[in-house]
Amino acid sequence: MRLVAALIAVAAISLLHTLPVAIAVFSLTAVVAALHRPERRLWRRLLHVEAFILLLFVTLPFTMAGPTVATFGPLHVSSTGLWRATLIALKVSTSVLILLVFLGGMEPERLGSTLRALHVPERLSRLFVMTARYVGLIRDEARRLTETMRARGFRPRSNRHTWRSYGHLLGMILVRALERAERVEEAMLCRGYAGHYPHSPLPAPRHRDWAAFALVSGAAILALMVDRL
Amino acid sequence: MAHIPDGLLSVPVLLCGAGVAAAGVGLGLRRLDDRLIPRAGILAAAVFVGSLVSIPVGPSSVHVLLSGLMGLMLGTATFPAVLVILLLQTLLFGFGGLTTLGVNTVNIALPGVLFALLLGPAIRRTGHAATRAALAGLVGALSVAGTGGLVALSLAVSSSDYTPVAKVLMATYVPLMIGEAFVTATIVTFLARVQPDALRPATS
Amino acid sequence: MSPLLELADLTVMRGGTTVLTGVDLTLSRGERLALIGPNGAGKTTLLRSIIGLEPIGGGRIRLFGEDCTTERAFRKFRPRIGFLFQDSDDQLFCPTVIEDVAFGPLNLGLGEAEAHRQAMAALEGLGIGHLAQRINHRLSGGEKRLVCLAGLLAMKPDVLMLDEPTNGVDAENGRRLRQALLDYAGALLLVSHDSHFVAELATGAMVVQHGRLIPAEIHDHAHMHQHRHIHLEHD
Amino acid sequence: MSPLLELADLTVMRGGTTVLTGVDLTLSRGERLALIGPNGAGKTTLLRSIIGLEPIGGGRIRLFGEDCTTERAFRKFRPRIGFLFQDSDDQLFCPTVIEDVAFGPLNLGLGEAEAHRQAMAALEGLGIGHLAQRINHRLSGGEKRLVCLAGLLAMKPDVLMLDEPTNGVDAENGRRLRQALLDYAGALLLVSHDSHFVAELATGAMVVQHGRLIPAEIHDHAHMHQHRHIHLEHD
Ligand SMILES: Nc1ncnc2c1ncn2[C@@H]1O[C@H](COP(=O)(O)OP(=O)(O)OP(=O)(O)O)[C@@H](O)[C@H]1O
Ligand SMILES: Nc1ncnc2c1ncn2[C@@H]1O[C@H](COP(=O)(O)OP(=O)(O)OP(=O)(O)O)[C@@H](O)[C@H]1O
Ligand SMILES: [Mg+2]
Ligand SMILES: [Mg+2]
Repeated sequence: MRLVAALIAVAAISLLHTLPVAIAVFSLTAVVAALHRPERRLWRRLLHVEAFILLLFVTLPFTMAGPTVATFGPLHVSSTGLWRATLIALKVSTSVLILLVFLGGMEPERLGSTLRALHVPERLSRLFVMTARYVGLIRDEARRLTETMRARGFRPRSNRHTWRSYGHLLGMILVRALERAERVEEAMLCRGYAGHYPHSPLPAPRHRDWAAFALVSGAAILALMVDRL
Repeated sequence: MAHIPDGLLSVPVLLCGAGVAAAGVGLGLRRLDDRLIPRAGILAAAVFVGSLVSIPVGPSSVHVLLSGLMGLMLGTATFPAVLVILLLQTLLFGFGGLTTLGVNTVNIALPGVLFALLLGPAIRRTGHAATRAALAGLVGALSVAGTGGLVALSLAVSSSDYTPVAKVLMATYVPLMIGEAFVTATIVTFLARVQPDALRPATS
Repeated sequence: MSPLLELADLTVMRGGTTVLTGVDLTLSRGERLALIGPNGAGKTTLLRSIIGLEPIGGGRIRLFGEDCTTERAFRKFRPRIGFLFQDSDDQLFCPTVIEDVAFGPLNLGLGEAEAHRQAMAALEGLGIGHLAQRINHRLSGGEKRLVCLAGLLAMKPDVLMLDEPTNGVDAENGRRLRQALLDYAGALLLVSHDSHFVAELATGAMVVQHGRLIPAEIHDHAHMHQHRHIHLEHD
Repeated sequence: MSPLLELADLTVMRGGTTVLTGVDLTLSRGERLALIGPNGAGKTTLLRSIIGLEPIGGGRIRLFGEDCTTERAFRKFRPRIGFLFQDSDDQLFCPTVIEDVAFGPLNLGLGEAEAHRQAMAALEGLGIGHLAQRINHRLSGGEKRLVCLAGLLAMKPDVLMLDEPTNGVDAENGRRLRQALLDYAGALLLVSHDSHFVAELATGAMVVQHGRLIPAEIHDHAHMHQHRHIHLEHD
């Protein structure tokens, strides 16, 4: 449900062409985000994505043809370039915010039935459920492995001992994953698994969810329409 | 920076990416029979975790992509595995995007699958540890280079304005290639010593 | 009534090498047989071979009175044999507790509602109904062990094979586990290094050692014992 | 001489919630202190917080007489504290046993040859020199436990913190483990559900329960005991 709403919103936003609308949408999303989960973590993630945009900002204004607004030596800053870069930055940031607000609080472990409800192919949704189930576990294992390395005096540097140790670490994570895969399959066999996965039903969306869905998709489509006028 | 966020690419590129990704995922799924799903899923989880470890290279640090390694271990099932990994990354961290899911899947999975198909047989056949490591390193480096190329291409095709950005982006892939080559080589060496079966693709 | 489980002159293999030879064993309803022996002796391997998870090197395996030689034959009987793996994390493959426990009943062809009812009953039987909606990998070690067991009991198996069920389990959870096993009416095959647990539960024991399975006896006797006890200071 | 380890009014956190409050504890050379308590009480979390692997919510940690608040401070002392993780597989990440045991000494800045010599000495001290060239993940559970411990001892730590060292370990390996710990001259902090192991080894005990650390006493007393023993039939 939230997944579909987010997809519609994000798709609409990536089609936006005019700066004012983009600014409006970004401000709206930012406010919603701030109200929703004013967490430091969220903003940090946003910063991470901004690295990409920074690259755009550094290059686009100088390379796009258009009226010059400033000159640094041989380089000309074009207003079209600046305009474009700002638009893109806003679009990207808005999308990221939407994703974080909508999906950030979701536990992937509980997402399997959603995918089935969306008619994602059976095998793909099962692959997803399996991966989601074991990501948490393997992450914890990996964290503890790196902690042991630290506890035994390991300090990452740029040398052979470091790289070999990391190679071992990653190799061990994979080997254990493989062994686990084998035993998990056996455990499934032991409990009557015959290649066909039994399902549990999806809890029906509540009225609130429908309302939120309509609101978000409506707003996204409205923004798109205003944009094209 | 292999993950292109939402809002950057043009519609034709997005659709084209989604199309190729769907074909790849379909192919991968067809050859992934029911009994192999746990293996592919748990391996995907392990690769996901592996790509979170940051490894120092010179003054900076890199996160490995492990797409070449996945190609070696999963064959065409790499496509659905990468798709699932990307979806999880989006859900858990907000990396990448939803509309770009298809493009990103192709950018990451395709080079891994191709180079593993090309060099995999030699890697499995050789009894010589140094040769194996060198070939594995090559698969890792080429896969990352391929991904870099595809990312740049997706940007450049979307809009000619992005072409210079794409060029700069290619440059940032050089340390990534070095790190990836070294790590893929050590992991393959490790697997060959400890669990040689692991290097055979899961699709039967 | 024929035994539920019968091994005759079995040769047990692991990773291409022979681990045990000449294994004879029978298990009937109501029996609780313990397999004990040193690390690496082959206890886990033996349990796995009984349900066809390891290739055997010779001899005969009869389950429920039928000779089993093919994967198809084993597959028919596996749902009637509940096997607790040495590592809980290998066994809890569904995201949440209730999904995991309902997995078996669903595979038996029960409807959604009935499977869930049976799963809840199994959880409540072990006193852990409150864990139903929890996410598996955030449980503590002892809780995981009990959830695994609930997943087996929900299938109402005729035989339980448990590989070190008390590992990492505290005294209180251990008591609950023991009680659940004493209440269980089928046949039990138990691997454990916990000699006190074995002594209180088992009706018979076999020792796995030097590639052989040797019958052992359990004796009751009272004797003077120099004992150290731990007391809370504020008790 | 000041204690090797000193906790004062410590608040211990895990995953954002408070697990223990008001923890006071000191440990001096030659002490062997046991931490006992139910599953999920916070024993593992407490050990982890002592070497700075979990953020604390308040209070003081002093290691070797120095207050530790920053990662840098903890990092300085970690090589002097050997920490055995609850799960051996979390601790063994090198392909072979000898590489793993030599990992710590290499980090201490020793050369290849000297590190390997020290690793072999540690393995032989535990009676498992023959495992040196084996591949870690094909060891049996008990062997893994001993290899982990060898990896710690190779660094000659002043303090050992062991989280359930006897899990999955057989009687014979358990005896060897106990002897190695009795021979160890530093200070020992031990978490275990194995009350017999604790009773034989510990010089003192604390109970972790309901978010508190409560001092406990160990008493010796002799009493009549109804006992069941397992005998090999052919003994
Ligand atoms: N994956 C493996 N590949 C090859 N050999 C193995 C593997 N796992 C175990 N072995 C070997 O098989 C033998 C029997 O192991 P098994 O796990 O059955 O012992 P166990 O009696 O269950 O021991 P524990 O009490 O430690 O659980 C051991 O010698 C062991 O080294
Ligand atoms: N990864 C985690 N995230 C959040 N909470 C956790 C996590 N792991 C454990 N906990 C919680 O922290 C508390 C203390 O756990 P801890 O592992 O310290 O218990 P313990 O005393 O070592 O138990 P055991 O005897 O089972 O090993 C428990 O309530 C547990 O549910
Ligand atoms: Mg075993
Ligand atoms: Mg613990």
